[in-house]
Amino acid sequence: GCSGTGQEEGPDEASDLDLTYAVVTHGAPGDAFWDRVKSGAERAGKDYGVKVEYSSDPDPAKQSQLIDGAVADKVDGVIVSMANPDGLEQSVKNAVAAGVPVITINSGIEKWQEFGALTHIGQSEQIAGAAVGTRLKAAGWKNALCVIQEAGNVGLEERCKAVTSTMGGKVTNLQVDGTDDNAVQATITSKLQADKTIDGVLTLGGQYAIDAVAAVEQSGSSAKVATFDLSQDVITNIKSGKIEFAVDQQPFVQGYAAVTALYLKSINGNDFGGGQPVYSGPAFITKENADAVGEFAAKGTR
Amino acid sequence: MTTPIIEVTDIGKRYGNIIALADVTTAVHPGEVTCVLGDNGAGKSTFIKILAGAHEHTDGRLAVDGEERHFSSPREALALGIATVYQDLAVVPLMPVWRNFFLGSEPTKGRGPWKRLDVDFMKRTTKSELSQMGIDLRDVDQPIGTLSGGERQCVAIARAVYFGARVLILDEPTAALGVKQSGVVLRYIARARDRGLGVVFITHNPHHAYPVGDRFMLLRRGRSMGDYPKTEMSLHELTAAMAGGSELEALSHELAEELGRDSEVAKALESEVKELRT
Amino acid sequence: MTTPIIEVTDIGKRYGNIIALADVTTAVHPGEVTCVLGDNGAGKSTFIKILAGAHEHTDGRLAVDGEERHFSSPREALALGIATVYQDLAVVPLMPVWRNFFLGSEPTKGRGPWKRLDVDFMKRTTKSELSQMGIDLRDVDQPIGTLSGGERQCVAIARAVYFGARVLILDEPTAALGVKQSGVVLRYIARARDRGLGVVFITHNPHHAYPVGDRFMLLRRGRSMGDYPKTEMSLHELTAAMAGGSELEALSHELAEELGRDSEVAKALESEVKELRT
Amino acid sequence: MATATVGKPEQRDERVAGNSALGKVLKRPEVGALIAAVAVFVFFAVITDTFATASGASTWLRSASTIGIMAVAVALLMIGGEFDLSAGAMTGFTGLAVGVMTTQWGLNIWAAMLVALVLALSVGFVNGVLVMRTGLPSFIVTLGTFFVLQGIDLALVKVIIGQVAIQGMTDVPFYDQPHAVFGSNIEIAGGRVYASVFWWILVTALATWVLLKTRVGNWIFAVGGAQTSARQVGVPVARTKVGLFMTSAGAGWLVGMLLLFTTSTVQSNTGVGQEFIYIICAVVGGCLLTGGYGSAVGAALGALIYGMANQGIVYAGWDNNWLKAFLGVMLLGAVLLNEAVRRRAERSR
Amino acid sequence: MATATVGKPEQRDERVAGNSALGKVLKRPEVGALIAAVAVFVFFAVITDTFATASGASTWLRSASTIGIMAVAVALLMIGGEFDLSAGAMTGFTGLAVGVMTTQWGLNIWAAMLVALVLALSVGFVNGVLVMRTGLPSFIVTLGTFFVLQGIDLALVKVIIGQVAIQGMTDVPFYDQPHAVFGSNIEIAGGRVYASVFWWILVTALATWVLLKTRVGNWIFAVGGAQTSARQVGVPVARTKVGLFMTSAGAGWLVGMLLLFTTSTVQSNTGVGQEFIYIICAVVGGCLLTGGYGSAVGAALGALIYGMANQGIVYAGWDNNWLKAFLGVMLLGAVLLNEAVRRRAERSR
Ligand SMILES: Nc1ncnc2c1ncn2[C@@H]1O[C@H](COP(=O)(O)OP(=O)(O)OP(=O)(O)O)[C@@H](O)[C@H]1O
Ligand SMILES: Nc1ncnc2c1ncn2[C@@H]1O[C@H](COP(=O)(O)OP(=O)(O)OP(=O)(O)O)[C@@H](O)[C@H]1O
Ligand SMILES: [Mg+2]
Ligand SMILES: [Mg+2]
Repeated sequence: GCSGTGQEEGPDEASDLDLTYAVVTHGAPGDAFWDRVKSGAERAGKDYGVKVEYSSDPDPAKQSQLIDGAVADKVDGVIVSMANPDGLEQSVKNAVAAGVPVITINSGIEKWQEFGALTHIGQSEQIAGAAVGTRLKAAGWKNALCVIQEAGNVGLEERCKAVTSTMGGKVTNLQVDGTDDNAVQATITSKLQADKTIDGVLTLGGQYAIDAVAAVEQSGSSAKVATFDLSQDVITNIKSGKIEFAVDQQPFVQGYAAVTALYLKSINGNDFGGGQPVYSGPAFITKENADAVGEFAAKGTR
Repeated sequence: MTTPIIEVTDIGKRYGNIIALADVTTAVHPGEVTCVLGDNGAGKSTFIKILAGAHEHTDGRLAVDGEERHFSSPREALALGIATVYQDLAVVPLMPVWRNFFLGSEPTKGRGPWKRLDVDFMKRTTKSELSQMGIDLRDVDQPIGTLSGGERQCVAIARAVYFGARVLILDEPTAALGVKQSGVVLRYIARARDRGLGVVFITHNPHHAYPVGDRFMLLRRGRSMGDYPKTEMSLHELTAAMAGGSELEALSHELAEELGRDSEVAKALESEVKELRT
Repeated sequence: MTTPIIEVTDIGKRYGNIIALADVTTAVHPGEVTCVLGDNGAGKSTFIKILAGAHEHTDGRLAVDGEERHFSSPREALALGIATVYQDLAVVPLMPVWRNFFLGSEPTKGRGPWKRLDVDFMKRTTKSELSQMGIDLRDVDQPIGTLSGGERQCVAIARAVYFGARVLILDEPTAALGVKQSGVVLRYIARARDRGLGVVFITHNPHHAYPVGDRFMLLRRGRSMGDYPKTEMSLHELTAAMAGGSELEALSHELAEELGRDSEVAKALESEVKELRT
Repeated sequence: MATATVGKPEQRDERVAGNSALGKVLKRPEVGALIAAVAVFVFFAVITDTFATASGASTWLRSASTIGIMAVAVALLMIGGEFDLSAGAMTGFTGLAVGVMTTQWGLNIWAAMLVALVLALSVGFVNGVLVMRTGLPSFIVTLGTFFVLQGIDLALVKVIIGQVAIQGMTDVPFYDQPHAVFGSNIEIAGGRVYASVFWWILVTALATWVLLKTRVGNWIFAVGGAQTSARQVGVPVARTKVGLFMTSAGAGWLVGMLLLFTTSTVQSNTGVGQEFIYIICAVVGGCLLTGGYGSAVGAALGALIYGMANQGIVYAGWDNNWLKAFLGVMLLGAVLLNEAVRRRAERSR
Repeated sequence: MATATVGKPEQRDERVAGNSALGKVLKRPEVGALIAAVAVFVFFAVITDTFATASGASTWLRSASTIGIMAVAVALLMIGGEFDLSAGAMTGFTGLAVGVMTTQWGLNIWAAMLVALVLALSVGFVNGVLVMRTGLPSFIVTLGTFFVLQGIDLALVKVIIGQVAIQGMTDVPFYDQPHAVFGSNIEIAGGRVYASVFWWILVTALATWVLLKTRVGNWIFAVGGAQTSARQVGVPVARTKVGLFMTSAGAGWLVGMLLLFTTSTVQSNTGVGQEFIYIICAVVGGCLLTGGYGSAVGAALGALIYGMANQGIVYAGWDNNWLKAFLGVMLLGAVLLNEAVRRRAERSR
């Protein structure tokens, strides 16, 4: 319509639209990675003046219920991570059928199109793992440990599998109890003592990299440490050379960009990505670029 | 004499290294009341628990109708018509009175998938069986744990009498009962005997034991001191045997002084002391 | 007369909508044995649980040494020197006998952080107190749950007698006891009275109640039927009162026929029937 | 005297003050839970828009239903005095078993389900026999089974299918037959009601009937309330308890099928950690942890409260990080209300 | 007759068959656990090279120690007839509290630790008072506390420090003072022994002393074994139980400090899910779930078995996906052995 202020006609102000987006992931509560996705989404919500409701459950049945719930709640868009696409198929399709735009993030790059999502933003476990494997191969790792902090987690299993596929050498999965750092250190130490040929420890969360560094020291092993995800202590350790590198999957981007995509759809009908998936990472943090991201890691957004 | 329903030979029971019962030989005959007498801790309850199938015996043999048995559960004994009132009553405190009454032998009605408890019958029967014993319950739906000690004991007795087909075993059934309720229990015992049941009756009260007992078995420190028919025993001898032991003179004297001569207990002790002197 | 230690006025107890006790007024005097008599379920245990602080009363008032009290736990009553033997004995089955004996009032030795249980003394005392009652335990380290019913009762009694400072409350203490052990308990009661303690004694056995009792309180269906000094009551009247109620003639007759005249129960019932006729 | 009223039962007993029918109803173990459930419902119905709509209800009913079925089975077991920590892993185990047998080995879907049922019942049987034979606490025995099942779910499944989740279930021949029975939904008043909800109601009704109206029910209360006493009066204790373990394993199978055919997938960690939620629901619904007391309806209501609170918090849009804290406060509130109602009932005249 | 032996206690009782001292020792609740622990040790010492070396032992001792401290505290509570499901979350809560107060608010490290202790004890106190006042099962009350603590650990910490784990702890002034007490290690025979191991031994010894040699210990057994009876003979039931809840909260604080100063970090989910491991260790060590029976040494041994099995499986190099299955079989084996020993003891002459 016309406006007396003479401003150009553009997208409606979000506050007039009163938009609400639901983010439903498969992250466990308190998981550092998903915590950053959440931060990204919420930050975008604040920036655009829309409401973002985050919920999560690692169980696909529960996750699909959360999606159904969001659709029942008549939200204006849903962001879903699809670690187990079969489990969410019905719910995602129902949401699309109900006219709710859906964006998939993180995992589910194989199925988003088929289910009718707008786009997929992220970097699947598959891609991230494969990239790390390649890099470890270049670094000369022959016999690595892949430390899984949550038994039976689909995403973590995928990641280790992808690393194995590209690293070439031997990769052994090691289950640890992620809620007890003391036990994590002890278990990694045991493994390093038991198998002296292990030359690298890959952890799947920043927290556990610190444990791995301590374990390497205790066991007297010469194994290297690398990790997924960042934290302030990880940066410190990278700088001091105790950690080779960290893979920043840029989870913040996944959350932020997904909300952005929905926002654009709401206000302007844009199709973010133009029918193609959008990659959010990975970025490798080493001694060289550690300083640049240190500040953000300390804030918990990288 | 009739063939015994239950026969035990050199039976014994150990709990770990504790010998609670050893070398007991006796028999339960139909139409006869066997009283088991003995001091506290003599092994009476242990003995009847073996008969009832609640504990397996560790030594000796047990035969029912001439066939050797090793009861592994009271259910087997019950199936042979042996019903028991345990000293600790064997009730489930949180369950209503009527459910406790029929526990393990619930009457049902309907057939196939509609087979269900005959709740009406159960409640009615419980109420009437108890009021026949002089217990007037407020509500058979009360959890049995909220009944008074005597009321609870009456439920256990009424239940055993109701289900006892061939043998009735009663472990101190009158302990917590009033005078009238005790009378009813004694009458039940006499009636059961007359109907041809074998009865095993444990009590510390010679005035309860003597009138109904046909044979008296004496236990002392886990061993049998013999099996006496009523003809060989007077009430006096019985009382003395129950008080048992030696060194009673002092106690008897003291009691007589402190309580006066009219105390039953003092009298019993006195009579025994006399007997021991002769 | 001496001032009473405990005085209750119109006291009552309800469990939900069940009235277990109502309008009872009486007093416990030092150097006096009050016997509480009544049928099963009359409210005797409820009454003494109020005195012992185990249940709070819902109506009326309770005063100790003239001061009104509302015991919220038995600990308060114990602190005033009121020790109780409960009908269900209040023992912890899994704990050894000696720990049960001293539970709640454990003697210690050493000081400061070295203050510890005087285990030797506890074991010795338990063993000797019990053997004074005629119970010869194999091992005071046995869990009390593995003792026989009478042995367990003796532990509870010995404990109360040991700790009872001013008032001793006994709820059917002789129920599971042998003749000799009963004698010991009666002697304990007489001695406690002579030492100036107030005693409340519940029993269903008139031969136990009459010799030691100074006053008799009768409960019927939760209400007090009055408080009689011994001078106003004969053993016969007492027995009749305990058997209580009406419609007893038939039972008395039956019993006499079935059991013979020598039965104590039959006699008691008979005498009551006679009394009711006159 | 007592005999005075014999033969005149209609006469009013002066030892009873009042005797309102209401008081009697309020004493049932599940009434407190019912009132708590209503309170939770009203709370979320007021503060959110969607909660009380048909589509909102459809969501929380669905999430309550599978938990509810297990809670009822676990409640029976708890009334019988035992625990089953393998109940949660069992739901994943049966689902995975059917998934592996059909997608990998090409077994007929109904046959696969039957095999899975037999497997589940055998595990329940082994649990029960181990508990009764060894005299070990069921907490430990079923913990062992739980760990073993969890290992199988993870390691064996990974060995066979190379990943930790069943995929491609919908392509299995005859998939839609069991799907219709276990996974379909019908529209009622604008909300979808899933098959699992009907199963839940069915299981609850059946369990209530067994508990209150059959001999077995009597035995369950007895073995949980006082095992020695029950044995002494002739209750077949071992058979009752083994049966209960098999019941909870059977319920695990049912829920496994419901999960598999509703979402068309299960994964290795499905159900892990849920075993305590079942116990919690049963306790919220009035079951005693020590056995001998409780009700099936109560457990079902406990699951309803849990499901409503869980989903209601999401509808309310509260910060997800506080989810657990809200849930804790909510559960505590529900149980307190429950308890208050029961106490009031006991004091009522 | 009974009186026959009065005054001659030295005379041999003919009602007792044999009376070996060995039989008496074997009856203690912890002996079975001890034998099971030895069996597990020997098993792994034989099949792996590293397990029985000083450095190997250092590892499993360390992982057993923090679990062991909590298991002992939880065992006391279980003997007293109650559960504390908030015990695990408490370890994270106290660690996070100290971390936040020092790294964010710059509080003196010792002061922060004191504040955290006071907080922990208050939570324990509230747990205890709620349980005693409302008559609710502690399982539910502490579950509520657990959820609330978990929420605080996650949401509040996130709000304050913007992330979910404490960072930069080592830069806090005077860090090395508490680090020396809680986080340091000394080398013994070539293996590092951590401070937590000494704390573990200390706590176990103290708990054993309290249980067996003090009045409070007597009361703990009594309130767990038969609460009504204990009350009737004058045991201060409420005070005893509240004290036990505070003890387990205090132990949570201790373990929180050990974790914080050994690993120099704690995260939001630290300790979540561990509460059941503590209970499991206590039960493996011979505690009854129904209360009234158990020992502190047993619980410590239970933790040792758990720790050894957990690390031993890693040393053995078995497929890690089977970890849980192995653990289950191992635990079951240990408990079965434990039970067999106890039965043998009871039958022994
Ligand atoms: N917790 C309770 N809830 C409901 N009713 C109760 C409770 N405790 C006792 N009663 C009822 O109160 C009445 C009095 O019980 P009490 O134990 O005082 O009787 P008593 O005189 O000691 O009987 P007995 O001689 O059999 O021991 C009984 O009818 C009993 O059913
Ligand atoms: N489970 C058990 N473990 C160890 N000892 C036991 C066990 N059960 C009973 N005893 C012991 O066996 C002996 C006999 O007990 P029993 O109960 O048979 O005695 P009783 O003759 O019935 O005595 P009362 O007249 O007191 O009931 C007692 O000394 C008791 O301590
Ligand atoms: Mg006995
Ligand atoms: Mg009584």
